[in-house]
Amino acid sequence: MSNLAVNLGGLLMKNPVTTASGTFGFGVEFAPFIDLNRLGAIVVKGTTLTPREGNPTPRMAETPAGMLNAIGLQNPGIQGLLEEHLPPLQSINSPVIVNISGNTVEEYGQLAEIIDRTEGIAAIEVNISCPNVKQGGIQFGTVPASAAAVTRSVRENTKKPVIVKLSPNVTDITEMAKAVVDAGADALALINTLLGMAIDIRTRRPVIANVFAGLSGPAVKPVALRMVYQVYKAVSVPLLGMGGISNADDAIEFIMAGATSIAVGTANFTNPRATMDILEGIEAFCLREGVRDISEIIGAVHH
Amino acid sequence: MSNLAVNLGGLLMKNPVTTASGTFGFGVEFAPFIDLNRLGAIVVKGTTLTPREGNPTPRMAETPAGMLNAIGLQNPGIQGLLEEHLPPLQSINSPVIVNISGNTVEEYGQLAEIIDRTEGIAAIEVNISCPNVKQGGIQFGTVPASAAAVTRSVRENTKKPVIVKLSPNVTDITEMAKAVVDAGADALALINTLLGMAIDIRTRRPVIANVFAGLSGPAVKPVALRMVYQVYKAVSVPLLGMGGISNADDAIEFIMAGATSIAVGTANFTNPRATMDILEGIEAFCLREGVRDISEIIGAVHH
Amino acid sequence: MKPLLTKTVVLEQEQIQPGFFRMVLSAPEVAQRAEPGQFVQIRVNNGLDPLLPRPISLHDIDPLKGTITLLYHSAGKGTRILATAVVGQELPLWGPLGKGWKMTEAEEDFLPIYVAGGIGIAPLLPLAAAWSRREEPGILLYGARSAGQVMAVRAFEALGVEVQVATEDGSFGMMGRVTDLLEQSPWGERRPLLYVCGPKPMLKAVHKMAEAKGWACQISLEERMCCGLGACLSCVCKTKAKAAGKAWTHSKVCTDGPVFWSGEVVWDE
Amino acid sequence: MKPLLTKTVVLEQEQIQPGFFRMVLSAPEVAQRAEPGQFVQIRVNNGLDPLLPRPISLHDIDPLKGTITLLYHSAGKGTRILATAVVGQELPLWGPLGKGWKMTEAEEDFLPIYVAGGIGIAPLLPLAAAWSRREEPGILLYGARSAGQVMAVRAFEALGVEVQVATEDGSFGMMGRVTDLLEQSPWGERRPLLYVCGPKPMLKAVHKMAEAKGWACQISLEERMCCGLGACLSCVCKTKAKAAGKAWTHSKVCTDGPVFWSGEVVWDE
Ligand SMILES: Cc1cc2nc3c(=O)[nH]c(=O)nc-3n(C[C@H](O)[C@H](O)[C@H](O)COP(=O)(O)OP(=O)(O)OC[C@H]3O[C@@H](n4cnc5c(N)ncnc54)[C@H](O)[C@@H]3O)c2cc1C
Ligand SMILES: Cc1cc2nc3c(=O)[nH]c(=O)nc-3n(C[C@H](O)[C@H](O)[C@H](O)COP(=O)(O)OP(=O)(O)OC[C@H]3O[C@@H](n4cnc5c(N)ncnc54)[C@H](O)[C@@H]3O)c2cc1C
Ligand SMILES: Cc1cc2nc3c(=O)[nH]c(=O)nc-3n(C[C@H](O)[C@H](O)[C@H](O)COP(=O)(O)O)c2cc1C
Ligand SMILES: Cc1cc2nc3c(=O)[nH]c(=O)nc-3n(C[C@H](O)[C@H](O)[C@H](O)COP(=O)(O)O)c2cc1C
Ligand code: FES
Ligand code: FES
Repeated sequence: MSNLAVNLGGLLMKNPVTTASGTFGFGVEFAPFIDLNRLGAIVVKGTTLTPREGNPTPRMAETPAGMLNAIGLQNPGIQGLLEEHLPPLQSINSPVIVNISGNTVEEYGQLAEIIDRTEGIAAIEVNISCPNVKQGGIQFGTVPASAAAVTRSVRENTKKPVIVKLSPNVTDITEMAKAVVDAGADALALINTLLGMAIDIRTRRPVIANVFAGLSGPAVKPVALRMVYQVYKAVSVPLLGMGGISNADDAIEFIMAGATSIAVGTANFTNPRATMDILEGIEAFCLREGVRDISEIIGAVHH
Repeated sequence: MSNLAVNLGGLLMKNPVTTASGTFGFGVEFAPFIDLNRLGAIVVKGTTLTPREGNPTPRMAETPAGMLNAIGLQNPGIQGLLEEHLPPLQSINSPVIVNISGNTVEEYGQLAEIIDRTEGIAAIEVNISCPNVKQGGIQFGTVPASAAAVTRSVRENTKKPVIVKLSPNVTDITEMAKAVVDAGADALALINTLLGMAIDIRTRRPVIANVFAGLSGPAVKPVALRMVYQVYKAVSVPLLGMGGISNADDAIEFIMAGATSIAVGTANFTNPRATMDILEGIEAFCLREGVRDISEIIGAVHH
Repeated sequence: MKPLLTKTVVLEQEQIQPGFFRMVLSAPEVAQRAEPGQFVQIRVNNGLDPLLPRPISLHDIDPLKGTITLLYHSAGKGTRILATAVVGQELPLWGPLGKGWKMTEAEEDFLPIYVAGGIGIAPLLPLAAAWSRREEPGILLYGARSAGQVMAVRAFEALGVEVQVATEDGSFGMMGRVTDLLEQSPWGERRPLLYVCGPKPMLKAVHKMAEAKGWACQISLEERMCCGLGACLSCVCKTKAKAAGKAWTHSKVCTDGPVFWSGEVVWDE
Repeated sequence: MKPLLTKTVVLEQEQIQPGFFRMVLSAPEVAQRAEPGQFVQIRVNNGLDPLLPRPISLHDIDPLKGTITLLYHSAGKGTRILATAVVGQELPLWGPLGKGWKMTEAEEDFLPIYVAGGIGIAPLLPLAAAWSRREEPGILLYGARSAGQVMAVRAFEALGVEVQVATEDGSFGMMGRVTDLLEQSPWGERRPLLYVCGPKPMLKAVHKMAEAKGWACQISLEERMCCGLGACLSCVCKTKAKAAGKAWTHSKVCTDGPVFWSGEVVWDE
């Protein structure tokens, strides 16, 4: 058996497979299908300071090999998370990562501070890139100085590993990566969704009530993989790669491009066992190819 | 029969359907399958001042609902185009648009000047966004001032309609659009390909010899459509929309998002009759929905 | 009962009306767990096109035979592919999903009234089967555009259900809509419990009538879905908020529903 | 002859060796236009996954019956789907495409030697058929990994072709490679014209031998393709440049080839 354990910026994971925020609920939704204990980590739905009802429907549209979503960060707020959704996860033997979004730089700091003093949360994923929130969201994710400010605000309020999640909707992803690493990020997650839209030609209206929405799924994989490759070259912190990973081969592509860990998102909707199939596929690949430690293939394409 | 004729920044097209540069060769390749005379215009392969052999192979990889290409602007040079490939098109009753790329701002001007004095070329499409050329290419397409400089250089050398083709690999497509419109573009074409990559996990090498490549096809449609929608709001010149258009419904989505004309690219590879099927589908839609003039639905989603 | 992911096998596939299909699948574990009003997420093929599963209600649940039946309209890309599935073909799905029709509170006094619009008939059959096992088969009020969209009537009749049909063009039953059938309150002195499934405008209209007349009423909703598991939050609908000072909150059609008491549902204008 | 886009119908589909399939399609217009060594671009389904067509050579061309035959390896995603196509299914394709084997220059003196590696046997059968119509059936030298990858031998023999097989494990014919068969120059005093199709390393090795020995030689190349029409420039290979001062130029495998005279081909290191 190969060693699959990885260190994602201070977060120890028994294997590189985790879940993409917003696609895996609070974990328990998938308990009927998989053993949550086998996940390298569990990333829960994006959380804000106060509860949010999110956007009106339709919030989702299928696209060729992809999907658009504009959930708009519906969530019970950080207190709701801690009271309702964190306790059931405490019996699970996989670290929990909370994905946070703020309307202001200060809110990010407040969220970080709350999480810092909460047991049972192993790391923070900072969403600076949610395209579905009018206020703030996209701005933080596309301007290096703003992204750095958010990162610093989180960094100053926690000793837990800080993973900053980057938006792909930028001219130069490496510039964003460098800015947040300089501001104290322990690891980077990428990519969030590409901004897209769809039109209903019968009604002549956008399909999604919010007009714009985030594109995810296999369609975006080539873009995500390119960005992981570029960012791996540009910074030295570990990367959490995601964007269209549907099977073990996809996951291994990301690892070879430079991802230390990978997250499964949209694939959870096409196969609720996707995380397990991918984990088992990575194990099989390592066995077959004589990879004794997963670190041998992280960034292999650069060697 | 509805009126499908459109005016793309001074270029009169009998219908909105044209071809995406690089996917339709020099037109005659598709003559066995379709009547070239029925096209609103024909956009030929990207042309440079001197002949180019392009990149090494593999230059192409299939991706989920999309493809990556890194042809690297293989072309016979402007003289080769004029001598070999333009003459056969002269008997065709559809305007020819030549897509140009330069290594320098001056080269763009020189190409424009040559085309300006060539009969049988109706308009110039300025490719400032080819991601597959090391020199210049990507830079022109992602920095507003450079894009404007290229546009001005072309503008100063021709009275023919100038269509500037934008790269989607930017944070804010409207900023690019405004810069080139201010610099004299008569129309904008969008989108060129998204920068992507793929890895062969067996060899642990990039699939494409050039490492990076341009993503096109249905996978990118939601992103392309969003950009057409945004640019329509931002500028007042007509738009040539493209990116993943595979059928008439897709084309109508682009028109409703704000495209005056649309180009068929990757779909030519999945169906050599795609342009005709799309044209006929647009005609059928207009008939069915009582659209008497295509202009009634251009930008309809904004109304 | 917990849902599960399983590879089913197509046992029967039949076009019962133009564009409407009835498909029997071998899915013993799903059949054992399922309740009326629940649905499954079915993959129409093994590829990436279409990417997402399609939510389809259980039209018949046979735990003894180990089969489930789907009744579906080949409406778009995915269901059109589903309609090409042949006997023996494997189709992955997960389920049973969601909260189905509620029967406990209604047990004693109520007379079940199934109110169906078009393909909305699908999830009502297993409910009628459950009621008929309680020897209270009830009444089906069924509205459709025309005779070509009327389905499963004999299956209801076989359960002892009284069937009344209205079609808009009068080609089957009376000419009119399901609300016209409801106007006649065909349940006499009994207290009706409406179980409603159909297109949104019909749901709204029936809901309005039920409120005005004080009829007990459950409504099965539809929304676009990804996971069907309550994880993605694609499928929300507005429901009355319990917290003070809020008019509504977002519930998940896939796990809080698809069936809601009409009093819970808040319609968008 | 100009290619055309057509909807073909599967008439036969047979697994002839593990992972290798022979498929007969009804495609009268293609059969009438096609020449040995040409190929078609076939769509394996009607959806977006996979997106692109797959280039497959014509293994048999029957203008009288109006059929074409493909011999293919279910190597990856697309060809695996192709292998699930059933009799009666429609498959769109366009063709015939490319420049096939050249026969004119060779007519008089040469003895045709078909040199095949593995699935490279596919486009050589119609060539042998054409030669045998000229009453010069020739010799097939066929290399494969093992007996499980040897195909179509009887079809060649039926044409009167002399068949010599080498397998790497010796499970069929002699143990060795196709180059070992070539070493023995089994054509005696006649001038050989090699027609070569197979994996790249084998093509290179045969090319090298042919050059060293002065044998006339044509090579069929493969490259990843989109259009098959010379429009996209995906499929280029290096060929000797005609212009002075240049070692090579890019030719299109799809329209300048797939068959080239060995003297034209420039290999990458
Ligand atoms: C809980 C539930 C139970 C259902 N039960 C049945 C049933 O028993 N029989 C039946 O015929 N139909 C049923 N439907 C509707 C069915 O899911 C849609 O008709 C189907 O998803 C359409 O897919 P398509 O590929 O044919 O259409 P497309 O137009 O190609 O679908 C595109 C996208 O929109 C979604 N979508 C389109 N229409 C609907 C819709 N009405 N509801 C939800 N999502 C939609 C699809 O899932 C897909 O993601 C049910 C829906 C839900 C939510
Ligand atoms: C002119 C020509 C004639 C051919 N004739 C035959 C034949 O008669 N029988 C046969 O079995 N095979 C033939 N091939 C090879 C066949 O096209 C590939 O095996 C097939 O495309 C692989 O597709 P896939 O979906 O199974 O594999 P995937 O790995 O899923 O393919 C992914 C992509 O790579 C391309 N690709 C992969 N392998 C090759 C290859 N060897 N050549 C070209 N493109 C490739 C595919 O077209 C596709 O775009 C021919 C190829 C060419 C160029
Ligand atoms: C329905 C849905 C909801 C999402 N919600 C969030 C979120 O709350 N926070 C976040 O950072 N990313 C969110 N994302 C983005 C994913 O975490 C992930 O970055 C993206 O989907 C790309 O991965 P994939 O292609 O594997 O899905 C969401 C994605 C989807 C599809
Ligand atoms: C094989 C290939 C070659 C291309 N060559 C060019 C080119 O020479 N110049 C250019 O401006 N765009 C080029 N493009 C981009 C297309 O013109 C188009 O912008 C892009 O493919 C998006 O459209 P589509 O998704 O319909 O293909 C090329 C695209 C492909 C697939
Ligand atoms: S479909 Fe995912 S939450 Fe309901
Ligand atoms: S495959 Fe397009 S040029 Fe050869």
